[in-house]
Amino acid sequence: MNAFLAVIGRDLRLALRQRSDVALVVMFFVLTGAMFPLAVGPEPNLLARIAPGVTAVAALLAVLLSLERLFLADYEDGNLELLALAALPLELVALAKVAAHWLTTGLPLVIAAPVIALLYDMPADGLAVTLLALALATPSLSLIGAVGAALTLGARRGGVLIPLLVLPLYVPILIFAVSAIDAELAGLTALPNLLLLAAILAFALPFTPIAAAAALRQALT
Amino acid sequence: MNAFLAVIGRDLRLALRQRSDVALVVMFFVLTGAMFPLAVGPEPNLLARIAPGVTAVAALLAVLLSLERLFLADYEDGNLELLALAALPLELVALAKVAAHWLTTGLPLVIAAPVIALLYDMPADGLAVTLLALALATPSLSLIGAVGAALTLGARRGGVLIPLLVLPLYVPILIFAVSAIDAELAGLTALPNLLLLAAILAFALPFTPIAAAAALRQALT
Amino acid sequence: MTMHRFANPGRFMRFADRALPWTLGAMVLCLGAGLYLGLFVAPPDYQQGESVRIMYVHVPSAWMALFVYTNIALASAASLIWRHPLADLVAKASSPIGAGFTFLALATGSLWGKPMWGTWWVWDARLTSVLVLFFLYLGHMALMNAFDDQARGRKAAAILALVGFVNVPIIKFSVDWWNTLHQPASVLRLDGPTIHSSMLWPLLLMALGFTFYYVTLLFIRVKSDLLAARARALEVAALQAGE
Amino acid sequence: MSLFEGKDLTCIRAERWVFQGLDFTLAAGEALVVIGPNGSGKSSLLRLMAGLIRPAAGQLTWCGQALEEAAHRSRLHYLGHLDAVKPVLTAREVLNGWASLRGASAERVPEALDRFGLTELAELPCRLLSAGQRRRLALARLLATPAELWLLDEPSVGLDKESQGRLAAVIAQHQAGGGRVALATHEALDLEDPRQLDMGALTPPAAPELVW
Amino acid sequence: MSLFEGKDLTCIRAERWVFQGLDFTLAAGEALVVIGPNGSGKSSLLRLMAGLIRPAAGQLTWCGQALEEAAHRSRLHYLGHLDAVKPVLTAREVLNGWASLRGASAERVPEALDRFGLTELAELPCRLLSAGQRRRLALARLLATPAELWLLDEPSVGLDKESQGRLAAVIAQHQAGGGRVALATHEALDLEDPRQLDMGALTPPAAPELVW
Ligand code: HEM
Ligand SMILES: Nc1ncnc2c1ncn2[C@@H]1O[C@H](COP(=O)(O)OP(=O)(O)OP(=O)(O)O)[C@@H](O)[C@H]1O
Ligand SMILES: Nc1ncnc2c1ncn2[C@@H]1O[C@H](COP(=O)(O)OP(=O)(O)OP(=O)(O)O)[C@@H](O)[C@H]1O
Ligand SMILES: [Mg+2]
Ligand SMILES: [Mg+2]
Repeated sequence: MNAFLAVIGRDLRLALRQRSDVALVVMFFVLTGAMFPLAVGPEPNLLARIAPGVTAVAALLAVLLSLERLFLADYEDGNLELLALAALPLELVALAKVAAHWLTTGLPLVIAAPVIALLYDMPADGLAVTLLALALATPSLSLIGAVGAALTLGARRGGVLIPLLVLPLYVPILIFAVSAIDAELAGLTALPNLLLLAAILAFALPFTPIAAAAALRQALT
Repeated sequence: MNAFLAVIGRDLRLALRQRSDVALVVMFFVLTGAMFPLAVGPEPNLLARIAPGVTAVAALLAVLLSLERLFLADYEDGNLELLALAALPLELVALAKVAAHWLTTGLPLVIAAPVIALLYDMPADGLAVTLLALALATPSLSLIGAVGAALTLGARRGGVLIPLLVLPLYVPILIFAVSAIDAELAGLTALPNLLLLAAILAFALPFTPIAAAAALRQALT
Repeated sequence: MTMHRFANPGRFMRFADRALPWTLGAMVLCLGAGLYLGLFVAPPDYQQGESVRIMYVHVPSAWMALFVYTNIALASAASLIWRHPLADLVAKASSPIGAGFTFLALATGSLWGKPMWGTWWVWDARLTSVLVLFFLYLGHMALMNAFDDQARGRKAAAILALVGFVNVPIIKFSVDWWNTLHQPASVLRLDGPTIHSSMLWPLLLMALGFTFYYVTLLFIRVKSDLLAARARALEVAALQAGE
Repeated sequence: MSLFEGKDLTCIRAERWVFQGLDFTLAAGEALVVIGPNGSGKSSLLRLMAGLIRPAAGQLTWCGQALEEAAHRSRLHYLGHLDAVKPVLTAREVLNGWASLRGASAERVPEALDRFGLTELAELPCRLLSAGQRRRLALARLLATPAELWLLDEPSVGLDKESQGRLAAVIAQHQAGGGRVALATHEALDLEDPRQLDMGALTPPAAPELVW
Repeated sequence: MSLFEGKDLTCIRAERWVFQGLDFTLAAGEALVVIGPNGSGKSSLLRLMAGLIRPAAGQLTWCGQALEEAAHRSRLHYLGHLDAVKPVLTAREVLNGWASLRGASAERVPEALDRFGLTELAELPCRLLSAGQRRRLALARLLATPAELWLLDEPSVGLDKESQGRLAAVIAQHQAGGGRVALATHEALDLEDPRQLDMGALTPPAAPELVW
């Protein structure tokens, strides 16, 4: 436990060493969100239609971008060996790193989501669900992404390989998140979709760290 | 000249050593394109409306993702010093690396674009212009992106910093590319927008390598 | 930062100390007069009504957004060409201020947009390009702090500022090049201003006041940066004495 | 008396035979110096000992029992070719982090820094450290938390004369305390009665290419 | 006779004074061995000589003239702490690539590989090479294309005894051919009448003259 927190603390310190770092993910999120109106044109009603989708996709991509460095840096500078030899099993190390990753990536995105909602002037109730959906979705994104990140260690262009491995697994999350928001905006209940998101999270939480750890061991031999 | 080609050849060999690498960018491009129908729902007319925008954005993001590794690998393993001491000025080295980057990223995207056009069943003439627009836009993306990639060497979280620096500069390219396609689809002429794209390229070609080289020198001190 | 040789910050400090009270006073005067004229003397617009008074904040801040970025670009050029460390500091101190002005232009603009265009935000060329400018500022600030070695961050940011400068003319002339909701320039145009003097005066006074505000803040921030640098130098000296 | 022992070990990396039929024993207080030409398998052997890679054949035992992963992890320090130093953290933070990773407190960190002459540099971000200073920081890890078995891959690389002396002293002290150390090196280090294991003297693997 | 000379050099890295008032001369056929404790500035000096970083004060001259960038680049080989070896390329490809980067043909590559005993490893992807094998490959660069001035940062790190001999021989031959070499090292290398530059003996940089 002690060591578990140590890993989280270590990664948090690394990320927060420059306060700007966290801001960066958020900015990417907002920038991508801001890009679509430029791309699809300014009609407000069209924008309103795609707002939920864009929010989800932008969040998803922001997480994707931040994934590559999740293990790569430690792998390249020899820290991964040390982590593998640390006092706690590699599965927990992986879980701890994912937790830190979410705290520095997923959480800020949830907090920043209102900005995008504003750019597309989304109604307030829709915003509430959006936040809820993101809060449930982003941890799963980090967990699943960690597996991809671990698998691609050693492969060059990991930056592109990870999305390839991970995106298909992200699709259900994406769909449920968007449907939840759409349902709310359409005046229906978002609950079922939110529950599905929760289910995915509950499922990913125990298993992905095991997979990630296995991949990390491979990378070390 | 000889050495210039040598740099290109070197990077091409590195990229093609794992043939998958090029495929990866393309797949990311297609996957992102495929994600939006899932995100915004299946109405054909809506999809038709956003098709050009999505194509452009997907291409832009694919390039963006591949940017980080452009100089980073060489920087971390000590090759950048050797390149800086090569027989040709650093500006040309940068230009050569950009050329290689385009050949392994931009060009494949252009070739793969029809797939997305097909996903959104875009009319043939629209496709022609799409290809033209991408062919003119992607080199500029690589050129401008190179500056961002070089500037962020040694900075942590380069993967997220690069988009923040580069996306704002990408905006005009994005807009002109999309407007070109939209114009064509609306039965108007795409020519003026295509010319604007060409102008941007002509402007970026001489200047961005200089900026990139300056940034690389900074990174080496 | 190799202050030790190339610059004489001492001189700058003395100058800043002497100039500060004046710029401060000028700022208060201009802003006071400008606000008074703008809010109470100047007539309401025959079609926009009272809401036109937003202009007296919106327009100057928009101008400043462009002006400050231009300054940053110039300072960056100076730092890259003549390696003058003060230029670096000016650029570093300017970007947060410029970002502030840009945000003000955006905020007041969209406040104005609600009554005029019926929406907070439209994705037209002028508005978008200003939004881009805002992100350029953010990028500049982020890059500035992205390195452990401050000198490296400064140089990198300088290069970025020069590259990003291409956006400024785009913003300025977006309204002329593309047909947008936003109205074209009526003050800063080659063939002279075309708005009534009762509106022009408060506008110019506000612009002047904003400029003095910028200069004042610039002096203060650069001064504090120099002091920080000095503190760091002392610290390093202590460390190396230990080695 | 407890013995760390390897019997008839075979190592295959990327389908290439590195060595085969290798035996070693390492008793408390002993130092095992692994020498041999480049590519003879010194690093591979140390990674085997650390449990980072598994032997293709043969087995590792700790006082008779086959290695129990968690227990083995917690009793060893491994120092590879890479320094595992984070450029953005200060020397002290690196050591503290490592200590807490091992579930230990940071009380020994100051002494560890001191033993390798890093006290003055403790507050600098590591990217400002020179190659040898980094190496010394990596070595300071050995003292930051206690461990019975040290596995050191060319520990003295990049160290100046003085630091090499410090290293020798530290190792000697470790042995005196009943600790054991296995290290690969090309340079002569003065250790207390080292036993040598010459990888060059092993029967060389069949061929440098693939062997199916 | 042409002289590579540095006068009153000051080096500042990340706001920290590394050394000041350093002079050196390097004539054709000479070897300059830079020694000194970790962090004394050996690598920094070599990077200065290579033109990778600019001196904060003082100047570098080549037979009297201030350095002309392009010319200087083409006349030197720089070998840093990093091996600059691409894991996915084979040893031969790495050298060929480097040769053509220097605008030279690849004719000398086979000999270069041979001189450092890499011939049988030439077709392996470099990720399979051991630390010392990588270092040898980095060294082979020196022979892959001719260059008058060699700047070597701890070239012998990780080399086995035999390879150290090869290195010494290669350097001696280079000097005999009128080439000049400046190298930083902590180990004793047997060179032809080396001149020593002890960074440790320099007057340590005074506390930097403050901002004001
Ligand atoms: C967020 C939305 C807006 C942004 C980003 C924005 C941006 C700008 C910028 C950059 C300028 C400087 C133009 C120049 O120097 O040539 C400007 C000037 C101006 N803006 Fe806006 N604007 C916005 C909304 C509005 C609205 C809603 C109105 C009123 C209908 C308005 C009225 C003006 C006027 C009258 C000027 C002065 C033009 C001149 O005389 O030069 N703006 N704005
Ligand atoms: N990349 C860098 N950026 C800033 N400062 C650095 C950098 N590398 C080293 N330094 C500083 O410069 C000083 C000299 O470093 P340098 O690497 O030249 O020493 P060195 O003599 O090569 O040491 P070693 O024998 O360990 O290689 C060190 O004290 C270090 O603090
Ligand atoms: N990461 C790796 N993957 C696959 N094979 C490897 C790897 N590293 C080394 N090898 C192979 O294993 C053999 C032994 O490598 P090892 O690093 O153990 O040698 P070494 O004795 O440590 O050499 P050095 O003295 O240069 O460090 C080498 O011939 C090399 O081809
Ligand atoms: Mg080894
Ligand atoms: Mg060094």
